Amino acid sequence: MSDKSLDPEIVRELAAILKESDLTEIEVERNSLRIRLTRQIEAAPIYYSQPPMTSQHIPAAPQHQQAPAAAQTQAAPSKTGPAEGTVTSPMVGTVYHAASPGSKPFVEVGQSVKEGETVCIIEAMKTMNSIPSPRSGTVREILVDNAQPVEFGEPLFVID
Amino acid sequence: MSDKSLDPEIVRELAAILKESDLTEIEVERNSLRIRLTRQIEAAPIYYSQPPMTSQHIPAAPQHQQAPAAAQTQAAPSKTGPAEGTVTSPMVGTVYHAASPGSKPFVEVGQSVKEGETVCIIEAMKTMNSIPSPRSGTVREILVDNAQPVEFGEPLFVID
Amino acid sequence: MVSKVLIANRGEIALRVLRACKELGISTVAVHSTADNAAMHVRLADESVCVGPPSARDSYLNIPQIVAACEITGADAVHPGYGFLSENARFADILEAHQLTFIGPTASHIRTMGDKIEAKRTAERLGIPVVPGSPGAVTEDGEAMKIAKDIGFPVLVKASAGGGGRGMKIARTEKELPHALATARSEAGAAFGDDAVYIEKYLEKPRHIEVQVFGDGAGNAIHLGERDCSLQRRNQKVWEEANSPALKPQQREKIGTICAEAMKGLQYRGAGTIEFLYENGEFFFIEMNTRLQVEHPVTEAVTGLDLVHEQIRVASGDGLSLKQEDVTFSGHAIECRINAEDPRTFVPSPGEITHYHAPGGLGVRIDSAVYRGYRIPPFYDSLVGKLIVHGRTREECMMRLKRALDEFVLDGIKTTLPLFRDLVTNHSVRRGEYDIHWLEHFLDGEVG
Amino acid sequence: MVSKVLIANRGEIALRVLRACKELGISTVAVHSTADNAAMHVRLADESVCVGPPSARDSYLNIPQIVAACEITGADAVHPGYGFLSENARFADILEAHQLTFIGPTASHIRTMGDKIEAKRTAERLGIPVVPGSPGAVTEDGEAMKIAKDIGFPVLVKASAGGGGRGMKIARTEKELPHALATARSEAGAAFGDDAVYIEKYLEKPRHIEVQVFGDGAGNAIHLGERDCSLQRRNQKVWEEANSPALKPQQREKIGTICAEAMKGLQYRGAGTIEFLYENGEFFFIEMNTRLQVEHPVTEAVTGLDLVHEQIRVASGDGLSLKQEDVTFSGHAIECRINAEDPRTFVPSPGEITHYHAPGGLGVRIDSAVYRGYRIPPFYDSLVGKLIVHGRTREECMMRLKRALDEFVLDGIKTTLPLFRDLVTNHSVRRGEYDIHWLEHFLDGEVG
Repeated sequence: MSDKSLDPEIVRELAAILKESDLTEIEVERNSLRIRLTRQIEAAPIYYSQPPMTSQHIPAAPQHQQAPAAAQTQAAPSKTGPAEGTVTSPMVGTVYHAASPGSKPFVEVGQSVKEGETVCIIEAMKTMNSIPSPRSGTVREILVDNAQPVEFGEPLFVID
Repeated sequence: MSDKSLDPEIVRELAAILKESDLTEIEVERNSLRIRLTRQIEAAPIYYSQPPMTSQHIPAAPQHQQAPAAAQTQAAPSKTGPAEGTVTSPMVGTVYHAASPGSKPFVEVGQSVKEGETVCIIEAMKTMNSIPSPRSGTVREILVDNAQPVEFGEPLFVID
Repeated sequence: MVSKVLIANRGEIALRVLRACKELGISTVAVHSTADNAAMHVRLADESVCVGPPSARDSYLNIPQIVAACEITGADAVHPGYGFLSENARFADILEAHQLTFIGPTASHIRTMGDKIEAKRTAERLGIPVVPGSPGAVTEDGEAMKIAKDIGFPVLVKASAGGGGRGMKIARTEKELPHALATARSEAGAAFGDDAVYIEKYLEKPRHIEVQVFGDGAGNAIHLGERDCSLQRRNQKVWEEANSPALKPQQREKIGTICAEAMKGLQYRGAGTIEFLYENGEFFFIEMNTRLQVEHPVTEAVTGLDLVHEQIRVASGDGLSLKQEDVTFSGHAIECRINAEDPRTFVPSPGEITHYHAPGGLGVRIDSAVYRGYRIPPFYDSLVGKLIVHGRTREECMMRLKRALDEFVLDGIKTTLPLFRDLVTNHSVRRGEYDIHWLEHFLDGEVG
Repeated sequence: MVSKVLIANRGEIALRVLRACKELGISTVAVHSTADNAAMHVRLADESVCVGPPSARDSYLNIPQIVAACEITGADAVHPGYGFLSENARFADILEAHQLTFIGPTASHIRTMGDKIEAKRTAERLGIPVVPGSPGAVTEDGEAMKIAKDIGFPVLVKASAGGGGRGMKIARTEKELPHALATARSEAGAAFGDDAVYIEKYLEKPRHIEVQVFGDGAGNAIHLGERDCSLQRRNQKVWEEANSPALKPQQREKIGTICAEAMKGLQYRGAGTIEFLYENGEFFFIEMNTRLQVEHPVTEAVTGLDLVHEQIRVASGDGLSLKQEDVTFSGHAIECRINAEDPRTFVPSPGEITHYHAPGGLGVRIDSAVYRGYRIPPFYDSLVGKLIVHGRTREECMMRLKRALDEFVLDGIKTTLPLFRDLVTNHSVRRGEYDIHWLEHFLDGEVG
């Protein structure tokens, strides 16, 4: 910033003030320079046809929305975002935990997996897609049921 | 405040004032420097057909709106509210400072008035209404011109 | 045409009038109390004048202040909206004395229709059907029986001096009449010190149907069809529609023509509404409102007319913009009055609107003066907005209304939106089967 | 009728389609990218499926994901809106292969009209007027002169292989033709390695007028009049109106009938728009859009029809809801496309909407998927909403538009609202006197 000298320290300072003093906005303007800090974004409007819990948290953390596609109005997604090591769905489709009904599941909780090992199958457009583990590790959680529809980005497993 | 060194202490000072005084906004402007702090309550939407300055300040202090009726869009009213000792108009009409054109005004700045003494006339519906001083004191300011239209609650004089 | 209109009202109707003025290129003056400094009509008007403190008596009903506001702004006409000074004949007189145009009927017509007895007499004279009954007090039982048989049972025996339901008895059969007469007389004597009673036809389950009329003040008049306002709570209309689900086109034309002819006879000027109770194919005059109604948008939706434009035209001496044969009715419209009230107890809920998002899209009209951050003052009525929906058929209109209600966001205060969400899916409402008592029964849980 | 529609789009058109579905009692599935989790169409849909990351290629254009979304939700039909996959014949084919209803025309009609040369040939065969010109490349100057005289000067000499204005010369008189031919040939040769040129009628100041058509796919077709979309900037429509200020009713009926007959001949299915340049009373085919247009609401306003309802009817095999003789045109409508752009430089302005309050009242329609607090993502187009205003006359419509624009609050981002506030009071626009070049000249300060 060329306006003589804006010390970034000033912005840091202003941010600290904003935070500690419980303000929502600070704006500083000088010649061609203008600094504006805001804090604590308002929740979005609540729409009647959806439970507020779901829609309210979307704006704050878009990447964390994990409501199952066909059951969006059923349950609120986890509000804290995915845990470390979460494996998300790379596609829309139906998850299968085993190669065929009755056969052994690809993975179970507590099991070790290698990077690239199939952890489940997702069926989309009559095609079975093997989903590989993105890393080697231990399966800590299985977050979807067998035959459950999933959307893009929906958490499937926790593997670390 | 010098241009080069914005002392964060000043902002912190203002923030403290804002908080302890339960205001919603502080704006400081001097030469090319302008500092504005806001807190809590949302500002009302700004309407296109009126200058934001006027309308923004109405919600915060409705009783302080002092824009002349027929010239609401001309100038923003004083933002700080009426001074101590302000005499406001009890009616809508046209203010006259003298009983007839050319005669001596009822009051002039610096003059002493007694409670009940006529300080001006307001014409409404072809009727001349004498406006009495609400208190005894000295006329500090005359806030309206002769023959100026005024609305209800508009400040006319400062008398203390 | 008038050149600067002072709008002597507040809320959505002040905004409604302001919009019409802007569309006609007419300057606007808003008046307001100190409680309404931040109101939408004040923000959007060309000029505004504060006329008094929050109390309506000292501001919106304060005639000298409003006339003075005309003087200082140079307004040459006043639109009174509805309520407040809209049916105040004295106000109309004073404006005339000050060479200001009152956008409404003559003071004399306001007076006539403002007096219940005079209004009914005038309606009858003009050929408008009224509730049949005895011409005056009935003192003799034989005479009473003759009249009752003439008008047909059930009949209502009412204290001439009465009010509030006291001295009021229903006789459903000939047999019940003598007892009803005796009881009503004794109740009337005890309550009012006057035991005179009269007899009127009793309506069991009437609908409220009203006809919109317009006159040019020179003997030309038209009707714009009817509105069905039967969904009421404590005589307050809640939901209005046009056309009425109960009327056939021939009935519309018949009652409409009667009303238009009556207004011609009266040389009525401006907008007016003739209200009826309707039962078994018959109309019975209740009263005439000599002003714009809250529910006028449903008529606008089905006729394509702008009633406020029309009012201003007529007041300016330009006459009506169309003849009866040019009036057509297209589709169906419903208005919901959204109040800042608890949807079950109807306790007012003033306060700040924290979220506001109105529905949009095809066939949806919003008339509201509120916005996000607006604080509804506790001094005035609780109407926060009107949702008006139009569709090609009543079914389409109801479906559109349902989706619009689902989109409506109005948070921070309680509103009657949930009530409308219930009504729009209710079986009786969907079929248009309701009378003026239905909503109260519904709210009491007596009908489903 | 279809029972569950997946809406393969975003923004205002996704909401538009969703509203129509709700009004028909059809369930809705929204698909969206991760950037649109908080979008209005996602919030209001019965179900939603995230189909990919922000990039449109990976989400809204990702056919396998969208088909998979149909599978997991059980949607039986897809509405593509406009843009994205709406004119993708392969998408229509894939849906058909999966027994899913594509709410649009056949893949074959999409293909035909998607190919410029094939489209023009088809239009000509169907009796739609096209720009007169040489049937192919012209090699001989004498032949060129004969053709030019036939079609009338001015003519345009264009490189057959051309594009981007290179190898394009105007000849205003016979005298200028030889030079124009020579120059065009040499430019074409240099630019494209092919000096073949052809001749076409040159239009100086054409208007863009398009005809809305609808077919049932079984040989019945109607037209719904025209829209005038001449106010454009860089071929982007900015302001559209119906009816065109330039057409007389007989012209409307004539070109409309030609288009409807052509669609009957084609056995066209669903909504389509045939775009023309119009000059001196003559129409010249440009292209046909085989989908719903952004500006369809102005047609809805003047015809009273819901075009999306109609699309769904036709796609469900229920045919058109009306015949040509039932179509009537009432009043005038204008649409303003409000973009998140600087009103002068047109630089996109994504960001958070800090205040939003849409205008209301009679004759005003808002189609917008934004709301206060909504953050316009930088990944997609900049349309934030459409303001559609209807009036009984063009003058009334313009006055209403002006007051609606004055009421519109949309803060936090730059929008084109100020441009519309300029246009609505502009003398030329008020008189309807503009061609497709007018707006660019106006923005350059060349016209007032």
